[in-house]
Amino acid sequence: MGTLSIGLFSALVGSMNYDFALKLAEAAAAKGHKVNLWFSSNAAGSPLKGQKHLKDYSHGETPLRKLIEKGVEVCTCEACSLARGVNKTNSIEGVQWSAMHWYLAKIHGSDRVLHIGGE
Amino acid sequence: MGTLSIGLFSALVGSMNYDFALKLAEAAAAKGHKVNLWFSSNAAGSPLKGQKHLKDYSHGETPLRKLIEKGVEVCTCEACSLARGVNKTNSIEGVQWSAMHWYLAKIHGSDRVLHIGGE
Amino acid sequence: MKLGVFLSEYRTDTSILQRLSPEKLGIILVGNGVYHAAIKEKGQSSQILNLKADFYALKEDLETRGLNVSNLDSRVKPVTYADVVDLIFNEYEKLMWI
Amino acid sequence: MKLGVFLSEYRTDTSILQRLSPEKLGIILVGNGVYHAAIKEKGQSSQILNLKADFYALKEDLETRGLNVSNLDSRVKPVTYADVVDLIFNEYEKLMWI
Amino acid sequence: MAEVKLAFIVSKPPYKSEVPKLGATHAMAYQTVEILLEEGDTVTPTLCYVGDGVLNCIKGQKAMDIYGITSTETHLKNCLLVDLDVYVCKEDLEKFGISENQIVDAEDMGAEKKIQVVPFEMIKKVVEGAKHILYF
Amino acid sequence: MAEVKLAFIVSKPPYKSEVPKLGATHAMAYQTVEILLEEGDTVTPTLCYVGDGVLNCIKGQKAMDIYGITSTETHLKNCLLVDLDVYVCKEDLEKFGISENQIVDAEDMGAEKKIQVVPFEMIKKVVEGAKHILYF
Repeated sequence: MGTLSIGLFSALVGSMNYDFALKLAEAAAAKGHKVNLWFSSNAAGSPLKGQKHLKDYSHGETPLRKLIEKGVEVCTCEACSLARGVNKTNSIEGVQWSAMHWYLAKIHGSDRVLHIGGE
Repeated sequence: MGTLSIGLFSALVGSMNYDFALKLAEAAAAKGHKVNLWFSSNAAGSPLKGQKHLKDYSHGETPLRKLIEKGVEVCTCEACSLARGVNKTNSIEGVQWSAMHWYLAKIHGSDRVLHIGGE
Repeated sequence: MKLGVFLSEYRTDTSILQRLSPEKLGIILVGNGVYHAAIKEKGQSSQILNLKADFYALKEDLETRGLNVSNLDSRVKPVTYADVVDLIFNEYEKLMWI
Repeated sequence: MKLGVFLSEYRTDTSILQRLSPEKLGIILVGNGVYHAAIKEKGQSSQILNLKADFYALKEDLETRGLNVSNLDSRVKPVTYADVVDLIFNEYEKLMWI
Repeated sequence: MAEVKLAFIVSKPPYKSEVPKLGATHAMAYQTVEILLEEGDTVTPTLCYVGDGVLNCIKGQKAMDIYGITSTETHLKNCLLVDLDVYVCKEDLEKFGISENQIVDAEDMGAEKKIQVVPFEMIKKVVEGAKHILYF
Repeated sequence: MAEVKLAFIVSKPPYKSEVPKLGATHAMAYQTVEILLEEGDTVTPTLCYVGDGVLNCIKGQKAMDIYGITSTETHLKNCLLVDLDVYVCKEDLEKFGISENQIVDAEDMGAEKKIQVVPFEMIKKVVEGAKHILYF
């Protein structure tokens, strides 16, 4: 089994890159791979908790919590989140907070890296 | 003097469409025009309060509060905001909450409409 | 129809402008749209400038990118945010952001 | 170099792929990238399909758009998310999302 | 008492951006706008699909089954149900080889209204006749 | 003990997307990554500007004066100050008619390192020699 690090830079709603990344993480974890997920750029707005699940919009909170339960490590870029008004107190529990070096360190230990650019 | 309605669909940070819209609203208001500002799509994540002003990122909260003080009407698409975890309790005071018909009603009374699409 | 168009991208499909062919067309280059006014490729100016239109480029967005008025194609007039407000209210009836 | 490329846009600059010309190239069409596999323009298939590469299209993203496997160009193989995981780990060493 | 006509022009393909979906949902809001307007005032949007935007109109979209998200098809059906005029550009459909029977309809929901396949010239008239343009 | 080489490829022009800026700031983070790695492990990014991405490298950017935002130029200078290898594609610069003296440098901050103008062939070698690619 291998390790996959996904860097996600797209917003929760819009391009559906976010939906893609979560589904890919789920599929990789289901096959026994270790998955790391890094949020930067507009994805760093997505750890905000209390997202209302409306069918017209992509939804992140529920699948993200499930991925974390399954052992996927999720970390957000602290500065990117703070600039958007998301902080440790209003964010989804279990999401890690760190600087960009977290992503580089995870990449160091990864067999594969899928860096998904944003808007 | 006229009325300008701006529809803004871009995220707070990223394309700088947000910075553009706020500066244009400021310039129009300074000339005595009435300005309405509608947030939908990723702009609907931007009324979240407590944005940390870091120099590396576009900042919305301070200029938005100033525009509201100057009489610019700002309204966010309720469903679009709720889906992103932004609600009436964690959002910037003075931002109105309504459905998409708010924008159409403002357009009805406008001399000019600049509809700025998003990502 | 007097149409004022905001072009904020460098690479984007602008064919709708030819298709609409308004009697009066103004193109206001903002954001990365300013590259159309100030950058050549293989010595050629942007095709956009061949449209029958009045061209404006937002000075603030030129300077943000390390460009300035001296780089401007002669067909393009530099404007400020305040000028853009006047263009909106005085020169064009309808606006489009593409 | 064994390079797996995710193409998620229908209109985007893909010239980097020709410039890198890896020994082994796989193009995994996801998001709006699937239109390259299932839509023709003026009867012509997407130029992307002329690259020397193995092509895959994410079935889930085809179906989301009202397309399905019967629309696929014969050069393109439908894949699921689970298949994509295997492509990532077994077929390619480096990945790029363009 | 005034009617304001609006041209909603959708030029982007679906799902890779939220914008084309929001073209439909914002147009639909014309239905409830009267609560915010003076007696007799109305807003009349015409929703037009051009360029790559015509790809929004392909029927059979499985976005709900696969991603749990309301499909653009469903939004379009809702537009027809509230009696919006929805136009799709004939020339652009032909360019993509999309036939009329591949286009979304809302017959199953009992709508009489259909998406109308029209030449671009007609969409140009909509733009010319509108007070404002919303380009998605 | 292992060095992992990374190819950071920036292909988008500045400011219309946050992505090109984040290419520089993520590359810069190599400087502090050792606190999270085992003794002797290192990450070595090479930051390469290609295509429209070369427009990031034009000097004299007034983003701070005008928009109150750190310019991409400043981020690039910081990359040079922390001794990152920064390459810009010669062919693409030439296509845009951008000369070497229009390119960002960090001489005023005392950096010896310069952005290196290199043929695409060199950037291809960076990609081939890297374990992973990050395309911005």
